[in-house]
Amino acid sequence: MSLLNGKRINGVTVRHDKNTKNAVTTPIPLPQRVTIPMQQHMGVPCKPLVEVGDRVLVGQKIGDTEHLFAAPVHSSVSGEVEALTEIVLPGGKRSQAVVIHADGKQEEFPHKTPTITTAQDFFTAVRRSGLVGLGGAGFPAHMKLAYKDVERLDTLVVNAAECEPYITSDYRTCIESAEDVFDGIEAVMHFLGLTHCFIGIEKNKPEAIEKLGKICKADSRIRVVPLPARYPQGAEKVLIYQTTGRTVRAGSLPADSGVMMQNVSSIAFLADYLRRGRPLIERFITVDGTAVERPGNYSVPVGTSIREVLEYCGGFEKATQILSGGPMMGSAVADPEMPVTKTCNALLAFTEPEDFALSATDCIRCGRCTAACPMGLRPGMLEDAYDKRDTAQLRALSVTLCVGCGSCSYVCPAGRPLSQKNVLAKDLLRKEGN
Amino acid sequence: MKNREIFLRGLLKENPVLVMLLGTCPTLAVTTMALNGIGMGLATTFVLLGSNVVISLLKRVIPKEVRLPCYIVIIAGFVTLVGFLLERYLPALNQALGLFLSLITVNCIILGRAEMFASKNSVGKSALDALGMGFGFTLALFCMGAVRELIGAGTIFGIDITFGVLEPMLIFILPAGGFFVFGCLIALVNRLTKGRAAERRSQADGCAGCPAAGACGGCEEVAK
Amino acid sequence: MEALIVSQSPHRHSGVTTPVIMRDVLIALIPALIASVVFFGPRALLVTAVTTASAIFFEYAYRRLMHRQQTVGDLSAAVTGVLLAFNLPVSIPLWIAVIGSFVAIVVVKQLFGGIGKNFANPAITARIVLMVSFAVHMTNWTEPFAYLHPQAEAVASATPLAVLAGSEGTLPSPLMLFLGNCGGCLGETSALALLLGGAYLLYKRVIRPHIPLAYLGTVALLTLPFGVERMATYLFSGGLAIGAIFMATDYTTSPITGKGKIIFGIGCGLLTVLIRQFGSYPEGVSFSILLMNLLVPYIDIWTAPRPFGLTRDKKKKEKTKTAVEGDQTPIRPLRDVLRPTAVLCVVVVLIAGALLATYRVTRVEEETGLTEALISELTELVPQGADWEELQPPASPENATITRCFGSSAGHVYEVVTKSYGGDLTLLVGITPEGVSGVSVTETSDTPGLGSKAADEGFLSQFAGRKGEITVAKNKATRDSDIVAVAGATISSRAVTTAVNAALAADSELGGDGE
Amino acid sequence: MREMMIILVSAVLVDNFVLTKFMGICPFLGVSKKVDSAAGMGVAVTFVMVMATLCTYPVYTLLLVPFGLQYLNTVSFILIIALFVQLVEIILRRFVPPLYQALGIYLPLITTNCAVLGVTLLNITEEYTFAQSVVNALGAGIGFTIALLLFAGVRRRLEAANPPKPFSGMPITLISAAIVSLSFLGFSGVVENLFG
Repeated sequence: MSLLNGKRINGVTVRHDKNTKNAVTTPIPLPQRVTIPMQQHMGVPCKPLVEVGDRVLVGQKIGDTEHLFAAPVHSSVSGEVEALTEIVLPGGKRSQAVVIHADGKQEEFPHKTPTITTAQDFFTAVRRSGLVGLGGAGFPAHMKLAYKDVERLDTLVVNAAECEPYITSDYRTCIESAEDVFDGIEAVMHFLGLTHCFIGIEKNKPEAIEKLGKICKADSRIRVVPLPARYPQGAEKVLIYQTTGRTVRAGSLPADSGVMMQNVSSIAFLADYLRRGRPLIERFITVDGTAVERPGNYSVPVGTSIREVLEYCGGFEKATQILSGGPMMGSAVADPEMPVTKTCNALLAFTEPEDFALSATDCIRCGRCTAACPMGLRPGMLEDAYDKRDTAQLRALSVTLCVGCGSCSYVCPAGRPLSQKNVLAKDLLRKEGN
Repeated sequence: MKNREIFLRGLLKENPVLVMLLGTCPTLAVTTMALNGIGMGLATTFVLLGSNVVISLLKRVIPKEVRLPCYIVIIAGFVTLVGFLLERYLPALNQALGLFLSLITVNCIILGRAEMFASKNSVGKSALDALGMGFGFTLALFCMGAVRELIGAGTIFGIDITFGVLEPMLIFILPAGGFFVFGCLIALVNRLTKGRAAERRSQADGCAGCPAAGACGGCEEVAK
Repeated sequence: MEALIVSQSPHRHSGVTTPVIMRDVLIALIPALIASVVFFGPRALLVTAVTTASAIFFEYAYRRLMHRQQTVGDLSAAVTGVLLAFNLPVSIPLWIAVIGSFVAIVVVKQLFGGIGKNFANPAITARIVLMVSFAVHMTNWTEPFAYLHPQAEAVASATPLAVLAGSEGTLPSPLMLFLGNCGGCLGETSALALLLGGAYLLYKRVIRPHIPLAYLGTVALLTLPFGVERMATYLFSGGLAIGAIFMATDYTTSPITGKGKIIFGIGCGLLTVLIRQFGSYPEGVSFSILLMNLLVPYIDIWTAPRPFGLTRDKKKKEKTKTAVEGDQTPIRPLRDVLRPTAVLCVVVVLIAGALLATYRVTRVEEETGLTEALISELTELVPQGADWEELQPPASPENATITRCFGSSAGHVYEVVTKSYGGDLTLLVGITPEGVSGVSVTETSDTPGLGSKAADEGFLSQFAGRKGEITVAKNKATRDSDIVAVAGATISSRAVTTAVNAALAADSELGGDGE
Repeated sequence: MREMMIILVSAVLVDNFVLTKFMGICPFLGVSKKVDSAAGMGVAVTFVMVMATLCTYPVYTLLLVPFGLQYLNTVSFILIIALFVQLVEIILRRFVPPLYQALGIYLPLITTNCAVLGVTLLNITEEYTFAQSVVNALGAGIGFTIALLLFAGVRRRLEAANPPKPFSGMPITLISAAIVSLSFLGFSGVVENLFG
C-alpha cells in the first residue's frame, strides 16, 4: 500500500498471460448442432417459444418471458429444432435448453433496425436485443438502463479493464471495433442524456488505450482512463471509484450514485445492433491454456458445445481441467458437452490444474488477505465467523460486500478457501433472510 | 453421605483448589516454598475447622439476612486467632505468609463451605468436611510449593539437592512461574481424571454457595 | 480423456505458501549467522544448530504426541530456533539453549494450538524466561574474536548497552557497533548483516516496512536529543536491529493492518527507550515487544479497515445494553431489620471479646531497646564487645541513612539503610579500632538468587579489616582498596559498599576509635 | 509529591496487584472474558478500594491504635468492607440505577476479593500516611484494571486457540497469565530511576 498517492484500492498483482493479445478474432466452422439454454442471464429463466420440428432462422427469438428481469434468447444457426432438453450450466444451475440441428444455410431472420426516440424506446430495443453484461456477470443490460427517473444518471463507465489473466476478447474488441465502441457510447449518452463517460483500461494494453483515445478525442465528454494493471481492476465498484472517484455506498447500486457501467464488448454490440437490429447470437471468446495447441480469439455461435470449440483449437485430448471464464473468477467445466453461453468470455484448457491442490494449513495471521481485499473486508475473520456460523458477526463484518474476486484465496499462504467460504456465508445469510 | 465420604471428597474428588478453583490467591502467592505451602494449608484448615464448627453450632441463631456478615466476622475472628498463635510460636512462618495470613478471611473455600455445608449440617459432619477440604487445600499447596521450590531453588524443605550440578530455574519462584505451575497442575488433574474433574466443577455445589457465583472465574464454567 | 478436475474459483494461487515464506526468512538470517561465526567463532554455529534441531524435534514430537497434523514441514520451528539462538550469548551452555527451545516451541506456541494461535512471540518469551532464570549465563558476554586466542583467559566484557547503563567499559565507535564488532548476543551484534537480511525480506515482500521503520524511527527520535553519535550507538547496540526487523514483524503476534503495524512499532520504540533508560534490565527490546504483543488484539480492533462504501454511521455498532433487571426490593418494616442487626452486633462483640482475652494470654513482651537476640547479633559483629547500649545515631551521608547506632566496650555497630537494585537494603556494620570487624545484611528486597547473593558470607567477608574508602571492581581487584563484586549483581554489591563506607565515615566522625 | 508518584506508578506497573502481588486472582481469571465486563469490574474495584481505604484508615488510626487493638484490624476491615459494599449496592440500586446495572453484578464479588482487603491491610503494614494510602489504593485499582483489560485482550485471542484437551479452559488461561506477568517484569526498576 504506497502511502504516497491518494486512497489506493487493495488488490493483487497477477501474472497476465495475455499471450493471445495479437490473435485476430476468427470465426470457428459452423457446428452441426447447437444447444441454446433458456437461462443465459441473471434473473428469471425464459420459456421456449418453439416446438420440436420447427424451422428457425439465424437470430430468430426462440425463448422469452414476460418478466422484465430477463433477456430473450435467439437461435445462432438456421435449422430445425431437434429437441427440448434440460442441462446443468457451468455455474451449476439447471436450465431448459433448445437443441437445434444446423442446416448449414445460415439463413438470416429479417432483422429490423430499431427506431428510437425516447429513453423508453431505447430500453425496449435493448431488451429485444437479448444483450447481457458481457464481462461475465450476465446482468441483463436493459435493467441497468431502465431507471425510473433517468435524470439522476449522469455518467457512463465503460469497463475495458479485463483484469483476468489469459482473456483478451475485450482487448480485441477495442482494437478491431473501436468505431463501434465510440458509436455505442454516443448512442447511450444521447438516449439517456448522460453528461460524461469514462473508459477504464489497464495500462498493460497500451495499443487499446492509444486507439480508443484517438477515436474518442472527437467527443470531449469521453475520457480514456489508463489504470494500474492490478486485479480486480474490473470489479464494478473498484472501476467506478478508480475512474470517477465516486464511492458506491454499501448496499446501494451504482445507479444510486448516478453511474451506469457497461462492458466495452456490450457497448460495441449495442452499436452494431442499433445499426442492423441483429440480436446477440455469437460471442468473441479467448481460447488458451497449456493444453491448447492453437490459442487465439474466436467468434463462436452461442450454443456450440465446449468440446467442439476446444477440438477445433486442438486443446481437448490433453485437457485435465477446462475453465469457462478466467482462472480467478471462472468456473470449472465438468461436462464438455455443455454449450458456450452469452456470458462465457473465455475457455481455458490445462494439461494439469494451475494451482496444485493446496491442503489448507493453519492461518498464520499474516494479514495478506486483508491487504488484498478490494472491499476492505477481513477475510480471515469472515472465515472464523462462518466456521462458527455466527451470522451476527458475519453481518457486522459486512460479508455481503464481498464481490467474490478471489484475491484473498489467491494470496493466502496457508491455502485456505477464503473466497469460497464467503460464497457459503452469503448463502447462509440469504437463507436466514438477511 | 457417609462420614468417610465427606472427608475423602474434599481431599481428592472435589479438591477445592485443583478441581473447584477456589482460593487461587494464596495458592499462587505463598507457594514459593513447600514449607510455606504446608504452613498456609494448615493455618487455613484450622480456620476452616473453627468456623465450620462455630457456624454449624449457630446455624439456627443467625438470621438469613445477615448470614454473610456473620460468617465473615466469625472467619475473621479465627484468622486473627491463628495470627496470634503463629506470631508467638512460629514467627518465621508468620513472616513468610505475611499479608496472606489475614487474607484467609476472604478465601472462597471457607466462605463457600460455611455457606453450603456448615450452615446445613451437624457439627460433626461440618468438622469432617472442614478437615477434608482443609487437607485437600494443604495437599494442593504442598504440590505447588514442592514443584516451585524444587525447580526454582533446587531445594526441598530448604535442603539443597542440586549437588552443585543442576542449576535451578529462578523463574519458578517468580509470579510467572506460579501461574505456569498452577496451570500445569490443573491440566494434570484434568488429564488424570480424564475430564471428569472439569464436569464436576461445572455442577459443583461449592461454587453455588459463594456469593460471587454470578461473576467469579471458577463458577463461570458453571454458568457456561 | 478421463474425467475433468473441478475445483472452486479461484483456480490460481500466488505460489507464496507458509514454507516458502519461512524459507525466505531463513535465507535472510544467513548474513547474521555468518557475522556471528566471524565475530564469536564456530561455537556460534554449534549453538544455532542445537537450538534449531531441538526446536524442530520438540514441534515434531508434540504434534505426534497430540495426534495432530504434522507442521514441521512449514519450517516455522526452524525459524524460531535460529532466532532464539541469535538471542543467546555465544558462551551459553547448550542445555540452557535446549530449555529455551522447549519453552519457545512447546509452552509459548504449541500449547496454544500451533502456528497462528500463539499471542506471544516464542523466541522473545523464551529469551526473557532464560534471562530471568539463568541471569548469570545470559549476561556473560565474550569479546569478539576472543576465540582466536583461546589461551587468554576469557575476559567478560560489558556490552555497549551495559556501558550505556553505567557500568565501566569503553564504548565502541558507532561504526564498530554497526559492523557488530562488540560484545552481545550471538546474532544481534552486527546491524549490517541484519539490515541486509531485512532488505531481502522487504524485497521478497515477506515483511512490510511499517514496523521496522516505526520502531527504529521512534527510538532514533527519542535518543536524538542526546546527540547523533549517541543515537547511532543506541540504534546499533543490543537487540534493537534483530528485534525490529525479525522479532517484531512476526505475523502471528503483530497487528494485521498497516496502521496497526505503525502503532505497534511506535509502542515498541517508546517502551524500549523507557526500559533501557530507566529500567534495571539493560535490554529493553524483548520486554517491549512482549508488552506490545499483549496489546495487539486491541490494536487490531482500533485499526480495523473500514469496508469500502460503508459510511461512518453504518459502522457504529449499536451498543446492546445488557439490562440487569434491578429488582426493586421493597422497604422492609423496621422490626425485620432490627432483629438481624442485633444478632450481628452480639456476634461481633463476642468475637472481639474472645480475641481480647486470647491476646492477653499470648502477649509477646514488646521490649523496646535491646533484646537478647539483638545483643547476640551485635557481639557476633563486634567480638568481645560487652555491655551494649543504644547511642544517638550520628549524621548520615547523603547516599545512605544510619537508622540506629550501638556502642560497646570493643567497638560500635551501625544499622545502615541504602538504595539498592530492587529497593531498600538494611545492613549492620560492626567497626572496631582495627577497622570493619563484621557486616551482616538484615533485610534485602533484591531479586532472590541474584541480588541477594550480595548478602552471602563469601562476599561480606571481604570487608573485614578494611579502614579507608572501599571501591568495587568488576572481576579482579586491581587496587588494594578494591573488593570483587558478585558476578551479575554489580548494583547490589555497590550498594553494600556504599553502606559500609557510610558506617566508616560516621564512626570516624564519632571521635576516633569508638571508645 | 515525588513519593506519591512512586507509590502510584509502582502500584500500577512494577508490583501490580494481580500480576506480582497475586491479589484478586479469582475475578482476574473469571471476569476478564469480555472486555466490557472487565472494564466494569475494574472500575467497581477501584471505586471500592479507594472508598474502603477512606473508611478503614481513620478507623485504624483513630479507633484501634489508641486502644492498642491493632490486632483487630482484619476483623474490623473485612466487616467495614462487607457493610460498605452492601450499602453501595443499596444506594446505587435506589439512586443511580444505570450505574447499578453496569456494575451491579460485580459488587458482591468485591467483598470476597483479596485485593480490596489486601490494599487496606497493606496500607497499615507499609505505614503509609493517609494521603499515601489513598494514592496506593488508587494505584492498586488502576493497576488491577489495566491488568484486567490487558488480559481481556489476550483472552480474545485465546478463543481462537485450540490447546490440547486437558489444557483447555482454565489451564491455558493460567499459562497466558504467566506470560503476561512475565512481561510486567520489564518494568522493574523503572519507577525508582524514573522519578530520580
